[in-house]
Order: sequence, then structure tokens, then C-alpha cells
Amino acid sequence: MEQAPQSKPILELRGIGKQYRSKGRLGKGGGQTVVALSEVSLEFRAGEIFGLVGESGSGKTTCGRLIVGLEKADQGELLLEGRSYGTLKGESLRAYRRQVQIIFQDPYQSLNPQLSILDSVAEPLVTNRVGDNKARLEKVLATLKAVGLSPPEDYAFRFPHQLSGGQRQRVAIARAMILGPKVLVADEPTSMLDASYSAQIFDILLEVRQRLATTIILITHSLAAARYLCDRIAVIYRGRLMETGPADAVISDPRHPYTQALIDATPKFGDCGPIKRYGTLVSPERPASGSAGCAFFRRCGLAHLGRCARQAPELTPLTLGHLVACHYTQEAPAPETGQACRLGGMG
Amino acid sequence: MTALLGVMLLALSPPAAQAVEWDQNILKIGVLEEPKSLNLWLAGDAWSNHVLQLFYQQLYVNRPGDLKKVPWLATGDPQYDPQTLSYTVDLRPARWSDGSPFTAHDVVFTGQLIQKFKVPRFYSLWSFVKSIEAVGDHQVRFVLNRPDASFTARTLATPLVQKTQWEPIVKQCLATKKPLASLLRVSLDHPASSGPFVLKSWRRGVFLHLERNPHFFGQGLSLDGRPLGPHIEGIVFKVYGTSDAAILALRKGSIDFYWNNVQPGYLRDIAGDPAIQVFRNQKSALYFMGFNLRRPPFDDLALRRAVAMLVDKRFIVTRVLQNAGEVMSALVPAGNAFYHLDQVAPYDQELTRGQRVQKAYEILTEAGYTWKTRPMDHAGRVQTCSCLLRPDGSEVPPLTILTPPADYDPQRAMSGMMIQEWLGQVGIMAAARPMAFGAMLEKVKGHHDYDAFVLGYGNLSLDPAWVSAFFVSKNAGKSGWNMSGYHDPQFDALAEKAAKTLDPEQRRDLVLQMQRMVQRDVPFLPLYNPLLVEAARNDRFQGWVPMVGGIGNLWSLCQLRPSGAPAAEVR
Amino acid sequence: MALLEVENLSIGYRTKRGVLQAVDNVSFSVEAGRSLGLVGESGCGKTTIGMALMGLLPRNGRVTAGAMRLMGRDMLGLSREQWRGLRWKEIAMIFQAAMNALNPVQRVGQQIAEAILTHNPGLSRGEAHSQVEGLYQLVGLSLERLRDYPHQYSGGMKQRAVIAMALACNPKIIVADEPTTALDVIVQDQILQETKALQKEFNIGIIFISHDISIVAEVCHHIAIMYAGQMVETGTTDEVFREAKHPYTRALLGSFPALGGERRPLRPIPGEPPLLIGQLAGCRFCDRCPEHGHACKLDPPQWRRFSDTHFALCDHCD
Amino acid sequence: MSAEPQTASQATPRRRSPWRERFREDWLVFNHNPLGRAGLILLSVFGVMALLSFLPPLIDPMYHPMTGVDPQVLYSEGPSARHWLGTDFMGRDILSQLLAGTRVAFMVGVSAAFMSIVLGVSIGMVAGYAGGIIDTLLMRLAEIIMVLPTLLVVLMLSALFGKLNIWTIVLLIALFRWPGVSRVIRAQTLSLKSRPFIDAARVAGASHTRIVFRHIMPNVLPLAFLYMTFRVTAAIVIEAALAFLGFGDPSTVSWGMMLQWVWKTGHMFQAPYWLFPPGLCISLITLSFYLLGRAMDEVLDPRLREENGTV
Amino acid sequence: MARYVAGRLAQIVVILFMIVTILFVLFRLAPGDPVSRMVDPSLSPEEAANLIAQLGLDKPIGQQYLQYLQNFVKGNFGHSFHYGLPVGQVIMAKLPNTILLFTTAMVLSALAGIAWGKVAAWKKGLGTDTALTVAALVTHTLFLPWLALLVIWIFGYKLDWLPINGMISAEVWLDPMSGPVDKALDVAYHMVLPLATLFIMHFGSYLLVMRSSMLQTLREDYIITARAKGLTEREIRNHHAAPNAWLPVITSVGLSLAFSINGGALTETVFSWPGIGRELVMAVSQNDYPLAQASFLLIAMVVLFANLVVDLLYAFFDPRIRY
Repeated sequence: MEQAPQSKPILELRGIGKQYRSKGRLGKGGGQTVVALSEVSLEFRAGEIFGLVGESGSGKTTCGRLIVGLEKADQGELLLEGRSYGTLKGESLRAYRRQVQIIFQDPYQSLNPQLSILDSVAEPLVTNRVGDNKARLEKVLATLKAVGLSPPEDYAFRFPHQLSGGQRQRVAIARAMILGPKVLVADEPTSMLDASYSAQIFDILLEVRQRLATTIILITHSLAAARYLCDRIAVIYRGRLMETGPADAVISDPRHPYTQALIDATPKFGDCGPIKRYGTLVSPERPASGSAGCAFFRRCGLAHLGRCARQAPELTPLTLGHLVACHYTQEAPAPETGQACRLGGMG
Repeated sequence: MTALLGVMLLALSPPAAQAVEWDQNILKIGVLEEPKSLNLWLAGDAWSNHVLQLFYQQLYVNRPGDLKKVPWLATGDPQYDPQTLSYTVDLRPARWSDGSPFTAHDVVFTGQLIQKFKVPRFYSLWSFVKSIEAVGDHQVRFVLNRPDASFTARTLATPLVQKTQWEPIVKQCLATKKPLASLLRVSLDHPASSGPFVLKSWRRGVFLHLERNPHFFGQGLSLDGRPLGPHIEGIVFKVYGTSDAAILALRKGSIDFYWNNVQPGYLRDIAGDPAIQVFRNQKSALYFMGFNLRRPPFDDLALRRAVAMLVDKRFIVTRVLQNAGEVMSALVPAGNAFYHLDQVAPYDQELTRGQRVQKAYEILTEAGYTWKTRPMDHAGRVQTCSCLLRPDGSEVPPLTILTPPADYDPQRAMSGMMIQEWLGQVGIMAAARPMAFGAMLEKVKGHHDYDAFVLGYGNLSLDPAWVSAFFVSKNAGKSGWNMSGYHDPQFDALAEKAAKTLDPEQRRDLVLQMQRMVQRDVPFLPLYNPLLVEAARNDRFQGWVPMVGGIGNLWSLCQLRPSGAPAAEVR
Repeated sequence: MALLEVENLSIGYRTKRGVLQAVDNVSFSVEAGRSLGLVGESGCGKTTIGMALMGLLPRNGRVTAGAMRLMGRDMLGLSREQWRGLRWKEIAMIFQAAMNALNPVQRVGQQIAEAILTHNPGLSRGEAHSQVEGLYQLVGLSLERLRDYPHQYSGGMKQRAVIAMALACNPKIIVADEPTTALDVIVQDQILQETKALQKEFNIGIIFISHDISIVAEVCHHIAIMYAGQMVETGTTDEVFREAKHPYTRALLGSFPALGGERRPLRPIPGEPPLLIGQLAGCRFCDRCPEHGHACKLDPPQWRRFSDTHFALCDHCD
Repeated sequence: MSAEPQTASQATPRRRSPWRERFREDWLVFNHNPLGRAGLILLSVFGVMALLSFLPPLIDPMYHPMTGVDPQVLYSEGPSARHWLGTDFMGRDILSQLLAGTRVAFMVGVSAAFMSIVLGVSIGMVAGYAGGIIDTLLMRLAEIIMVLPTLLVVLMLSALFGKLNIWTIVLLIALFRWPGVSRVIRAQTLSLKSRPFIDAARVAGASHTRIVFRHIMPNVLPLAFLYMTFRVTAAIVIEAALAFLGFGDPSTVSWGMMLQWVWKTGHMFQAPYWLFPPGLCISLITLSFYLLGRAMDEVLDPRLREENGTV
Repeated sequence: MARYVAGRLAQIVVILFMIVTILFVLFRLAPGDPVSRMVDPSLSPEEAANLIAQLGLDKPIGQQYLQYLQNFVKGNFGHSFHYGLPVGQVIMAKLPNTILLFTTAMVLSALAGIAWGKVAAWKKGLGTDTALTVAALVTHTLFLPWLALLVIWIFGYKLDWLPINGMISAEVWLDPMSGPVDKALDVAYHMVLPLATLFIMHFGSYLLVMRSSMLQTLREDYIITARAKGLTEREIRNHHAAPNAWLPVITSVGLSLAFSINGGALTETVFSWPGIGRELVMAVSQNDYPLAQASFLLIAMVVLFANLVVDLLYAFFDPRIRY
């Protein structure tokens, strides 16, 4: 996989924070603040595929929604090509969204069941007043063809329920790409699809990047997918960045105990190299440390009861572009090496 | 499920044994609604009056037949002294239901109570009485401010209450901020009765149980040739709520008499039953159409006459009333024979529809009205016409006929609909508009903002003081009784004279003259007088006394006796 | 003798458009203490097999041919009552917890006790309850949770409860239908490890149904790959992963990204699986087959044997 | 579950109007539902009756439902050749009244339902989409109106205001029957609002107006349409009950009015030929709209559709 | 829980206050001021004016409103124009009757609806289901007053089995021989027809709701779990499907309550059942507006409280909901 050209960041997040007020019923549980994102700073370079990896509830989806302006950040700012889009509203929001688009997780939900494929895909053109009807139709057909729905005439006049999941997700990509955005957020684009379809979607994303030099921000829970697609990745846990760096570096040499735990847990199918097991999880979980400490404190097997409970670690560079937020990165134990090939675990 | 079945089974088994003795000789009367109140001063509804008239007696009552006033609690006619403008009445030695004597002080007390509290519905009859005094225990003297014919006819027919029962109540009421309101809110558990019956128990919404008043003066007495009783032990008023239930009860014998008008539909049902007797009696009622004489288009006599010509009263009586009524030509109903004007107005002859249109057409043409298309073609056939034009060439605007709503009186609402159609036949665009009663009165009486209306009075006093009240000029103001705004000096003079005339014959003559004027000028168009159709069983009790207002009356209930009992038996 | 034998099983659903042949001629067997992974994409018939094994096919579904034997005993001829006695006691199921496998208005502990009581009518409530406590300890759930309702559990805890429930009557065979699909990787890993441990401990045969080949690889001894209602390849895990024979298996393996090793390009499978209504002659995969094209459209492919345990349903593989 | 047939249609795609296609599909489902078909047939019978209602007065003025009377009939009489269903108390033809009543029922039902649906849908959509204080206020208002029994409210208002015009009644019914609809529409809007395709539309640059009209409305309209059938029945029943209690518009011959006449004029024991038809008509028209609604429900809910397909 | 109930009660108070205000405004807005509507038309103007002053209706509207609110808070709804009695007394005399009839009818029809709906869903597609569903569809779309008239016509007139009006008969209550059992039986006897009418009208909707809710529940995974566990069909139906299925029925009872009250009022009117609904209809036609207002308010209050009870019941039966 060729390395993406090093260039100025096209999109930048600076100290983004976001809290939700939890909606409880009257009385219990209401009104508590839940931190979705805390002090997240990231740079996305033009033409790269950037992976945002984390478990459900880690804030990765919130991050994606913030990037396309579906949510407003409570703190921090968002820069597109150096220009700050602090308060996205009206025309500026529209202009911004011409550059930044998104594909959602569930292709069964992200297309309006009452609109034909043509109408759905053409919508960005209509709202941005691009071209006349005829030009739009042509553009839609061309885009459908580009995402592998061919012949496009067969698909344009159907309704979403007449398509399979994979086909729908392609339609969603077509809709996102039709305005030729600079940045595309792909929020778990394959988690609802069967493996054979997800490979198709991955391929389309790669092709899009190749052809249009679009920056793709891939939000995923799968390290394997991230490794396959991404140039760089960031691991996020409970709204905080744990580790970020080149995909290969992070996955083959994870330095954060959480990343290590993730890699431990991921099934290592087809991986016939030596298997390392880090064993960084602690069981049972510790009691919470309060809001001040490290986010991973409760589950971290390496944590110092003193320091980690009280102070959240900063992201610190280890090598060029590989940053880790842990107090004890240097003290990480060497992984134990397992059997040669993890196939049929029960051996 | 089993619970439901259980309830149903339980319920299906008929309640307790039928052979019961308690209702021997007790008359069971079905009523639609229960009395609203047994407080005489509040109760204005028919259902309360059914009961109260058996408790609170009057000095004079109308007798069946000629409806003449005969002494009841009084003895002999009132003695008039023109010098002092005073009446003297002698009282019968009667007793209240608690055994205490009925005296002149009760009469004085009742009169003064009405005057002090200005009790609605009674005060207007007592406002011209200057003083009331008891001359001994059994004589009362009334001194008037001015001679007024309604004194003997109506004031002396005021129901009288017991002083000992009401005096403490009155004291309490007077002490409050709003004495009248307090008086109206009094509720008596056991009203003292000077009448044939006295209240035993009242279960609201279900029944009233009255028993014979042992102290009633009439027992064993024969008054006006009628042997008074009561000859029955008591009365149970049973509240039915719907007439279908009441009729069914009558058929089954659960009640002996249904004290309400029987709707025509039921008549066929009960007609075949030999145990049920149907009585038809006249009412003292007036159902009429009123016009607004204050503004066009009905300020024009010709138009009113044309409308009168178009309205087919016979149709209304036979169809809408199902023959349970009579065509009314003059104001005072035929039942009130003494004051009834027996002269058929020109528009009340038997005419066909075509003739009516023809005549109305003639009246209008004569008065200078024209049409875009005339209602009659040249051959004299009725045709669809359009657009009635006044003599000045302007169109008669669409007008509305206000009627009471169907739930209140379907017959009047229906009549309004028919009249609307008939007016259309000469090009008058009319629309019947049913309206809640209060709202309608507000428009008609309060604001005089209407064209025409259909109204009725179901229970007019037999004394025709109202004939003048409806049309004298001084009543034409806001909320006054002269709703149509009729103004005629000649009529005013007649009315004034009639009020002061005490001689019945002379007074009658004046009243007839006034009625003739109304017939001529048509401020009101009398429509019909419904007949009261009542049904009673004859297997348990007999001796109903028919009179105006139906067989449910004081006389009936005093004279009724069990079937088979010898008529001469006097207790 | 194998614990469970399935021979030439075919299952059809009646639909408005005709009979949907969801499972066609599938055979496999499971032995005590061993696990078989049924892998395939959605609609391939794997869940239908699971349901048929429990005798829980929906009303419109019917076994049209073949046989199922539990310890040599024919299951298809069982009466409703016999099925009832068989279920859970002999063959239990682990459901995907996120799909509301637990009754929301009953306490979790009670739901497990209910299973025990149904099959051991002689037991008192207290005894059943103490058995449930034992199960909770076994799957690592805290005993305070016994009286909670399902909605008070996290996803991982629900899954553990479902596993506890499956173990309640010491079944010989457990059908695990996508047991970890909705879980996060770390929890998934824990559950899988525990399942393996329990299987070993109780010597249970497991049929593990999943669409995710990587998970099956973690857990199972044997693997059967299903496609469009048919089994297309079967063998030990090793055999299937190392020397996949059927083009579909190979394509499937090729479409999963791996975490380690070299980054190799994925090989997506083009097209869509066929609709299973009506006559399907020839190889069902041939329209999408990247290796042998349309050559096998007409004749139904034959099973080819590669070892005692390794077979593939393809005429052209070697 | 794999029991579902694959949604991916293998048939060659057609380039026909997608809407017609969908309509055809829905119609097929609808047509497969025997109860829905029964409802439709009943409804068409009523439709024909409503059309026929113009006929009798043209044949003879005595067949005018309100003002026409048979000169030869003085009392309510049973069925005869002249009057197939008999006459009412003043000699009017019951059949003509019944036909005229059909027209009124349709008029009242459809217009009141339409109005309350328009109100309910707009309020529900606004409340659901806008959220916040607007939502709270509108829903509180809906709640207040919801606890009021419509019939009694309309009864009280019509007694108070005395304007018993049929259109006023229609308006009142509409004004008091929207909250149920708006609650449902609001819930639907809320769930739609959180669906990714709305987010997708926002990202595509759609304005709020566009989202509401282009994306939310088409998705709530089928539901609104479904509720309309139920509201039609509610409106017809309320108007009939009002007329039955004597608070209707006496210049309109409605079925409720006919029942009131038969009840209030004392014919209910003697004239079953007059008592049965109007009540039967009210009940049947209610039933037919209800069946229609249920069948539509099935068209709208694919799960119900599936279930029916397999049996 | 207590906080939730308190919150809901506060909400109810606010809603009641608004309804009270709306009622007041409506009664004053109506054409023809309240005076002319309540005062006997046969009174002379002088008498009427006196009466109006006595009843305090001549004061400015604002003052009347304040007075009205004050009285309302004190629980004083004024005196009925018609009965001359305190409105509270009139209503309280009728309320138990309504509760007796209406609650019995609702509970019975809900129980029957739930039980039969359960059976219908369980036997989906079979004869039992078809019969029950069609019966439910037909009965619950009947026009209630007509049904009531039919019931009267058949059981009261043609067959002459049962009383068709009122709640008790004078004969039994006046008879010194009849004891409490006779009286109770008498009430039950009178209740059969109105109860049957309401029951026939209402069980259908509960049946249909229960049926569809049950069908939905039967598709849930925990039913498969239960079946897989080897439970008997009966156990699955009664312990797993039904307890989940009838939760929506509770909600539907609450939501349809206001509408059912219409039917209650109609039934009371046709059968002359001395209840609050009939009282309201009569008060309305007699322009007895203190009584009409108060009855209406009471009905609204009952609906509001019933909804609260329904919500609490729901929370009681559904462990997922805790306030």
C-alpha cells in the first residue's frame, strides 16, 4: 500500500470536547453529564485514509458526526483547509458540507424508503442547486456506475427496499460522493454487511481515494479492517485518544495497554506469524477513579493506583507520528509469544 | 368470565317475590323526570309542580269544565270593597299535615314572604298588593294599590306555605348577604302539606312516596258536587327517564298512569289494550310564529299576511303533531273557552297548497311586490319563482326563522323547516335556524336581532293578562315582553282598560277585541295548540277527571278510587 | 457413534412466491466434546438448520427430506411432547442476547430456574434456585444479579446469562447461534474463551453458527461452509483454512482482512447470492465464481473428498 | 431470520413509474386481505347509496327526505311498494332519508377526518421535528384536549353556542380529534428524525423545510392516511350520537337524526322497519372504514404482510 | 416513584386549572349571557334582574372569575340552578352509580378482551380466531345508542326479560319486606342491559389490541427461547407471551378512556342510568351551567387520574419502567 503524500492537514480537530446530558426519567439518573469526547485533537491529511478505532460508546461515532456538522462541539474548533468552522450555520454550513460528507453504518436506515434511488442520490445536487434535471440525472447515473451499480439505469428508478444491503451501501457512497467532497467520513460502513459485501465496499473506498484523492475517515471497531484500509489510525476509548500513529506501527507495535487489549481480543484468523499476547486487562474491574484519572484505569492491568487514578496522561510522541497517552508506556511488559498459527483455537 | 356469567345469572333471576301487600291502594304514577326541587320558591318545572300542587294548596282553584274559580281553602267568593280597594277572604277551618290549624297568619306570611324576597314567578302577582292583614284566625284582608283583574284570577291562586315551618328559615335567609339566593337554596325534607297528600320518602332519581294526609280538609267533603277523598292510601311517583320505559311500565301495569304527553308513536301500541284508557285534553298553550316589526322585511303588514297565508297550520297539526293538536287561529286557546276568540282568520280556512300560494301571490302583488320570475304562471299554475322584490324594487333579503333546537322541541324545529319551504314558494329566501333556547331568547327579547321565530308557551295562565303584556307598547323595550315590537295606541288603550276591569264579561269583551287586532295585524301568527294525550290504566283505579291541562290534576287525585270500590263510599 | 447426525437434510419454507428451499441436502455430525462451526452469509440457511435441530421451525417451514439423529435416535418422527422433553435437556441453544432472548418482564434467575424446573419436575424451587446460583458462578456472574431483570444487564452479562441458561439442564449438545454478534471485541473474546472452557469441562458438543469466519476459527474443531442452502465445504478447521478447496470458501477467506501478516488485497465476491425459490440446477455459486466461470451451470456438482474429514462440493477444485 | 425471502429482486428491473409500481404492490396486498376487501365492497355500496340519494326527490317531491311527505300516508307505515322501507311519523320516505343520510355521513366523516388529520399531522410534525419548548407546549395542549370526551364537549358547545350547523359540528369534531393523530405522528416524526436518512439529508444540505416536506412527510403520510380512516368513523359516530341526543343540525337528514326521530316520537317499539336501517347503516359504515383501515395497516406494516402471505 | 407521582399530580392540577379557565371563558363567550340562559323565560324583567343580582351574575367578569376560582379551590362548585342544591352534592350522588356501571363494564370487557384476544392470537388463522376477530370487529363498530335501543327492543319489549331503565325499582325499595340481598339483586338486575351494552361495545377493541399485541409478542425471540427450553405451549402462552402482550392493552385502555366515556354517557342516557354522564347531558340541555361545568370537570378529572393510574399500573407490570 503506497504511503499517502505528506501534506498539510486538510481537516483538523483542535481540542474537541462534547458532553451529553443523559436523559433519565424524573428522579433517578436524569441530568447527569456523560462525556462523549474529551480534548480530541486530530489532523487529517489530504488523500489519506484515517482510521478511528474503538468499541461501541467510545465516542468515535460522535466524532464522525461532529466532523460533518451533525453535532456541535462544546469545546474546541474544527478547521477545514485552515479555515475555522466554529459555528456552522446556514450558507457556511452548506459550503462546508459540500466538502465533507458521510456514509452511515446502516444502509437499511440511511436511505429514505419513500424516495427512489435517483432522488436520494440527486439530493445533494438539488439542495446545492447544481445543474438542471437532465444534468443531474446524468451525473447520478455516472456516479452510480462509479460505485459499481451497473447498468445504473437499472438501479436509479428502484426503491431502497428492492436492493440488497451491499447495493444500498453503494448508493449511500454514491450520494456522498456526488458533490466530489474533499473529506468522506465512513461510519462503520460494513458492520451491517456480510463479509463478501464488506470487501466490495472496502474496495470502492480505496478506489475513491485513489481516483479522487479524497480524504477518508474510517470509523470502525475492527482493527483488522483499519489495518487493511488505513494509512494512519487513532484508538479512542471513552472519548479520549489512547494512541495514534501509522496503522502498521500501531497494530504491530501497540504501546497503549488498551490497544494491546484490543489486539489480544481480536480473532487472529489467517495470521500465521508468531502470536503475541499482552494480557493487559485486569479482571474484575476496579472501582471508578473519578473523572480526573486515566480513562482506562478501571480495566488496566498496568495501572499505578496512585498516578493513573488521579491524573489523565497526555498524548506523547514515541516515534515520529506515533503518539500514546499512557504514563507507563516504557514499562510495558514484553508480550508472551504464543503458538505459531492460531487456527482452531482448541488445538 | 365466570364472574360475568355469575352476575348475569344472578340478575336474570327475577327479584323477590311478587305478591306484596305494601302497594295495596297506592297509585303508581310514572313520570319522565323527578321533581327538581320540593322548594316551592325554586321549583318552576312541570315535574315539581305535579308533586307540589298536592302539598301547597290555594285559596281558590279552577274547577273542571268551565274553569271557573271555586273556593278551596277559602269559603265563598272574595268580598271586594271598591272604596278601600280591598278584598276580604274567609278561610275554611283546615289543618296542616302536622295537625296544626291552617290560619290567616299562614296566608299573610306567604304573601309577605313573596313581597319581601321578591320571589320570582310570584312577585309580579303580589307587587300591587299594598298590605295583607289577618282579621282573626280565619279571615284575611288584602289592600291593593290599584284595581287589577289578575288579583282574583291569579294572586289568590298562589300556593300557601306554613308559617311555623318557614318562619325560622326566612329569618336565617334574611340574615345572609343574598337572601333570595339563600331562600332558593333551601331544601325541605318534609314540606308541611295542607293538601290531600304528604311526602313520606323521596329517593332522588328513583321515586317519591306520598301518603294520604290524614288532616286534609277535603276528606269526606263534597265540593262543587265532587266527593273529595283522597280515596287512595298514597301515591308513588316513579321516575322513568325515557318515555319508552314509562310506556312499557304502563303496559305491564307497573304504573297506573303516565303523567306526561304520550307520543303519537306509542298510541298504536297501547290502543289495543283494554286496560289502558287514553285521554285527550286541551292545553292552555300557544305555539306561534313571531315577526320582528321593528325592521324590514316584516315591518310590512302585507308580507306578514302573505306569510300567514302560506303557512299551512293544518299540515303542521296533522303531520308534525300527528293530529295531537288543533289549529290555532287566535291567541287564546280553545280550551280556555271563556276568553277564546271563536273567529277563524282568513288564512286559516281549509285551502290547498296551490290556493295558498295563489292568495299570498295576490296579497303581495296588491301591495306592489314583484318577482323576477313570478310564482304563478299566467294560467294560474304554481311555478318555481325567484327573487321577491319589494315595491321599491329592492330584493327581499334572505331571512332566518329562529326555532328551538330539536332536543328541546322537535315539533317546533320541524315546523320551522316546513315554513322555510313554504316561504320559498313565493320567492322568500328563508332559512330555519334552530338555536339553543337561551341564545334564541337573548336574540329575540334582548337584542331584537331577528326576522322571525317560532316559539310556544305550554302552560299559559287561564287569565289572559298575557294577551296585553305581549303587545303593549310599554313592553317593547329591551328584554320586554313585547318581542315583536307591535305598537298600536288603540291596543294600548284596550290593554290598560282590561287590566283595570274587574267585571269578567266586560273584560272578556276587551280581550276578544285585542285578539282581533292581533289577527288583523299579525305580529304573532298563532300556529297550533297541542292536545295533551295521556294514558291511564283502569284496572286498579278509576275516576280520572279530565280538564284543560290533562287528567293529572288535583281533582283527579282527590277523587280517584280503587276499581270496584263503591263510588258512594265516603270515609 | 456420533452425538448428533444430520443426513441429507432439506428444509423448505412456503412463501407466496413458492417454496423457498432454505436448506438443501445438508449432512454433518457432531461428537461429544467437539465443536462444529456452520459458517455462511445471511440467508444461507445456517439459522434454519439451528432451528430445525431444536424442532423450532416456523409454521411455514418444514423438513422436506433427510434425517436428524440424536444419539442414534431419530428426531424427525418425534411427537410434540417428545420434542418438549428433548429440548434443553439433550439439546440446548445459546441465543444472540441482543435479540431479546430473555423475557423482559421476568427476573433472569427465574427464567433459568424455569428451564430447570420444567425438566426436573421433582425439584423444589429452592433446589432449582441453588442450581442457578451454581450456574451463575460458573459463567462469572455475580449472585446479586439473580433477581435483576434483563434490561439491568449489560450486553456481556446477558450473554453470560444466556450461556448459563443453556447449561442449566446439562445438555449434550448446544446450538450457539451468533452468540457474540452484538458484542464488543474484548467482551466477545472473553465469552468465546469461556465457552471453550465450559465445553471442555462438560464435554458438550457445540454447533456454532456464525457469519464471521474469524470467530469460528477461534472456537471450532470442524467447520462447515454453507452457501445458498447448501454445504459447500467441510473439514477440520485446519484443513479448511489452510487448504480451502471450494472457490466460495476461498473467496470468503479472501474477503476478510487479517490483523497480522502481510497486507494482502481483499478479493471481494462479485454479485449476489441466488434466490432459493424454484428449480436450481447446477452449481449455485457459479454465477459469482471467480475461478471456474460459468462452466458448472448445468450439472449439479459432486462432493469431492480430500481427506477423511475434508470434503468440498465442487467439480473443478483439486 | 433466514425465513425471509431475499429482498434483492432478481427480476430484471423495469423502468416504469416507481409510484405506480408501489401502488400496484400495495393494492395486491390489500386485495389479498378478505376483510379489507369486504370493507371496500361495503364502502362502495355506501358510495352508490350516496350517489343515489340525489335521485328520489327527482322522481317525486314526496320523496324529498326532509320536506317531502306522502299525501296519502298520515302515520308511520311499514314497507310498501311506494315506500320500500316505509315512512316516518309524518309520511316521509325512510329510504330517501337513509340515502340522504349516507351522503351526510360521508360528508361529515371525510371532511372532519380530513381536517383533524391535517391539523394532527402538521402539529405532530412540527412538535416532533422542532422539539424543545414548542414540542412541550403543543403536547400539553394535546393532552388537555385528549382527556376531554369529544361527544360531551361538542354537546356542551353546541348547546352553549346554539349554532348547530352541520359544518360547525364537523369543525368542532375536527378541533377535538387531532391530538391522537398528532401524538402518533409526533412519535413517528421523532423516530424518523433519529433515522440516519434524515442525517444524510442534512449532510446533503437539505433545509428544515425540505427535510420536513421531502423526507418526513412522505413517511408519515401513509400513517396519517391510516388514521384518517379511523377518524372518519369517529367523526361519523360523534355526529350521529349528537344528532341522536337531539343536538344535531335539524335541517340535515342524518342517520343519527333518524334514530332520534324514531326514539323521540315513540316509534321504537312499533316501527322496527324504521329503527333498524339507520343504526345498521351507521354501524356498517363504521365497520367498513375500520376494515379498510386495518387492511391498510397491513399494507403499511411489512411484518403483518409477511405473516399473511405465509398462511 | 413518589416524586414522579407528585410531578404528575402537579401536572394534573395545571391541566385542571386550564380546563376550568377554558370552561369559564366558554360559558361567558357563548351568545346570550349566562343570565338569560339560566333565568326562567317566564319571569318579568324586574324579577329576572333581582334574581340575577342575587346570584352574583351581575358582577364584572374578572371578579366573577376570581370568585369562581376561589370557590373552585375550596371545592365549592356553586349551586345547581335547577336543583337548588350544592353541585357537589348532586354530583356525588350520581358518581358512585357511574363508577359502578362504567368500571364494571370496563373491567369485564378488558378481562374478556384480553382473555379472548390471547386465545385468538394463539389460534391465529383457525376458526376460533376468525370467529372471535370478526365478532370483535363487528361489535365494536356498532353504533352504541342503536345497540342500546336494540337491546331494549329485544330484551325489554319483545322478550320482556329485563328492566330497561334506572338502577333500582321503587317496588323493591319501598317494600318493607325486602332486605339488602333483594336490593342488591335489584341493582344487579337493572344493571344487566346497560352493562351488556357497554360490554359488547368495548370487549372487541381490547380483543383486537390484545390479539395484535400478542401476535407481535409471539414473534419475539424470548418466545423461541421459552419454546426451546421445552416449556409447554400453555406455559409459553400464559407466562411468557401474555404478560408481555397485555402491557399495550393497559395503555390502550388509558388512551381510549375519554372516548369510552362518551359511550358511557350515551348508555346512561338511553337506559336512564342515574349517572354523571346522563346528568351532564341533562344539565346541558337545561342550561344548568354550574352543574354542567362541574360534571364536565369531574369527568376530565377522572380521565386524568385514570391515566395516571394506568401509567403506574404499567410501571408496576413492566419492570423496564421505573419512575
